[in-house]
Amino acid sequence: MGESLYEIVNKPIQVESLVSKVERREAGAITTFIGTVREWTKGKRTIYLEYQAYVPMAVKMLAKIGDEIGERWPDTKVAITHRIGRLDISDIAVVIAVSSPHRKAAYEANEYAIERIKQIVPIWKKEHWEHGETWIGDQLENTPYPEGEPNLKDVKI
Amino acid sequence: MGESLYEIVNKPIQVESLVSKVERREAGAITTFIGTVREWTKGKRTIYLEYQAYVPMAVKMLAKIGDEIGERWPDTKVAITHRIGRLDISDIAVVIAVSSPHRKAAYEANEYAIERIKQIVPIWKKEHWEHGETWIGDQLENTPYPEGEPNLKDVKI
Amino acid sequence: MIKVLLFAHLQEKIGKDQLELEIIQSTVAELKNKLKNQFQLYELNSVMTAINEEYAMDEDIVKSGDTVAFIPPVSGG
Amino acid sequence: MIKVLLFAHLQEKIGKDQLELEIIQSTVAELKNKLKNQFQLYELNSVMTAINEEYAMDEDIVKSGDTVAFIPPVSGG
Repeated sequence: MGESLYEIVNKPIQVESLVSKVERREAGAITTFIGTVREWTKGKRTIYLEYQAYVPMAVKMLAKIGDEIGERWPDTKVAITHRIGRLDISDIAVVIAVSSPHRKAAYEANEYAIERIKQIVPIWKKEHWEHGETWIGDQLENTPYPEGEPNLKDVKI
Repeated sequence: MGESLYEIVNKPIQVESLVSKVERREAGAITTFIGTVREWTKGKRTIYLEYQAYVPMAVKMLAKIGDEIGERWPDTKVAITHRIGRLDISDIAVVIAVSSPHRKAAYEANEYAIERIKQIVPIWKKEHWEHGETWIGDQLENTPYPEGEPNLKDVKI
Repeated sequence: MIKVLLFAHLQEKIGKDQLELEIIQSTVAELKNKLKNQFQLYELNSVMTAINEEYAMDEDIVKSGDTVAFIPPVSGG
Repeated sequence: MIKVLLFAHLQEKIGKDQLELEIIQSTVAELKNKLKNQFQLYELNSVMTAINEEYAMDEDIVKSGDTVAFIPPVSGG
């Protein structure tokens, strides 16, 4: 009761707490996705990351993703928590948990959630490399907008 | 060190412990599948379940699934624990954790693991319904062998 | 001597989780037939067999000292 | 007055995480142009815009009391 399914936090995320948010007596399958800070990306070494969010809008967009999932996979329940602030190697940045009576929907909805997070949730990652730092998304490190422009069809569903 | 990636246990399974078995500095994605005891199956109510296993062979088959995954998705690491004995509604029966540098493989390998568990790992489930009990697999409750016969091609890869 | 392991409904029907058979050598098929006749265990028609924890075929040979397990359709997960 | 929120490299370039502009009404495009000129903030060509926490288009109208956020390519997850 009262616990929120969609959260932006600045403390470590407990996987079990996300799992318990989606547990239901009618659900036989729960999938989780755990995004962690990777040390090596294409031969470059990360020392630590900083995540920044437009918090109220990010929470709203996470809830929107949950709504989209509810329409596509009606029997699922979703919880998503994203951490912001400084994260070290192997720290958990995001956890997505999906429960469903059957496993296929739990996998599909979970993968859909992470794809959508990378499209519409206003969260930014700053990589602190061995030599220098970069806000990911504005550099060649990443090309979230393949056409070079933000894509309104992704956000206006 | 010394911790086993493939286990059959008769006590509650901790999701976090499976996650920590597969965590690696080069892995940015971890997926878990958590199979829980569902109360309702096609309108019939389950009171509790009993799982039985041919333990040494089940562990061997879990390891075989891990080997198959290592061949198909070379950069992944897998851990699987299945619980046996009496399980109540919402108890966790199985946890599969897969880590990978990239998320696609983590989802695919995880789903592959649960499909293979249902084909080759010698574990049996007895449903205790409101009225009566059944070993699943020998009744119409389930048809694991669609052709009415065990399928040797599934086990002899 | 061959050790035979029984699980799930097979175990309940026989009332034991293992049998010991004084057999020197046999095929899996012959062994199944013997048990089908002895215990009316017709369920053996639709189970797989493992010899020493590896899946085996009806033509495979079981020898004294081996452990044979009959594997009903599995339902883990 | 319109409140403008800045994130990531936009915030670092301007040295502030928000601005307050004495504007009664404007389109998103006009607002972007104004800021591009005032701060040499050419990065605004490749960011999305949100008005009151909802994504908006260049033609959409911003009015006094609204909060506008410029959303650089996101990189969460």
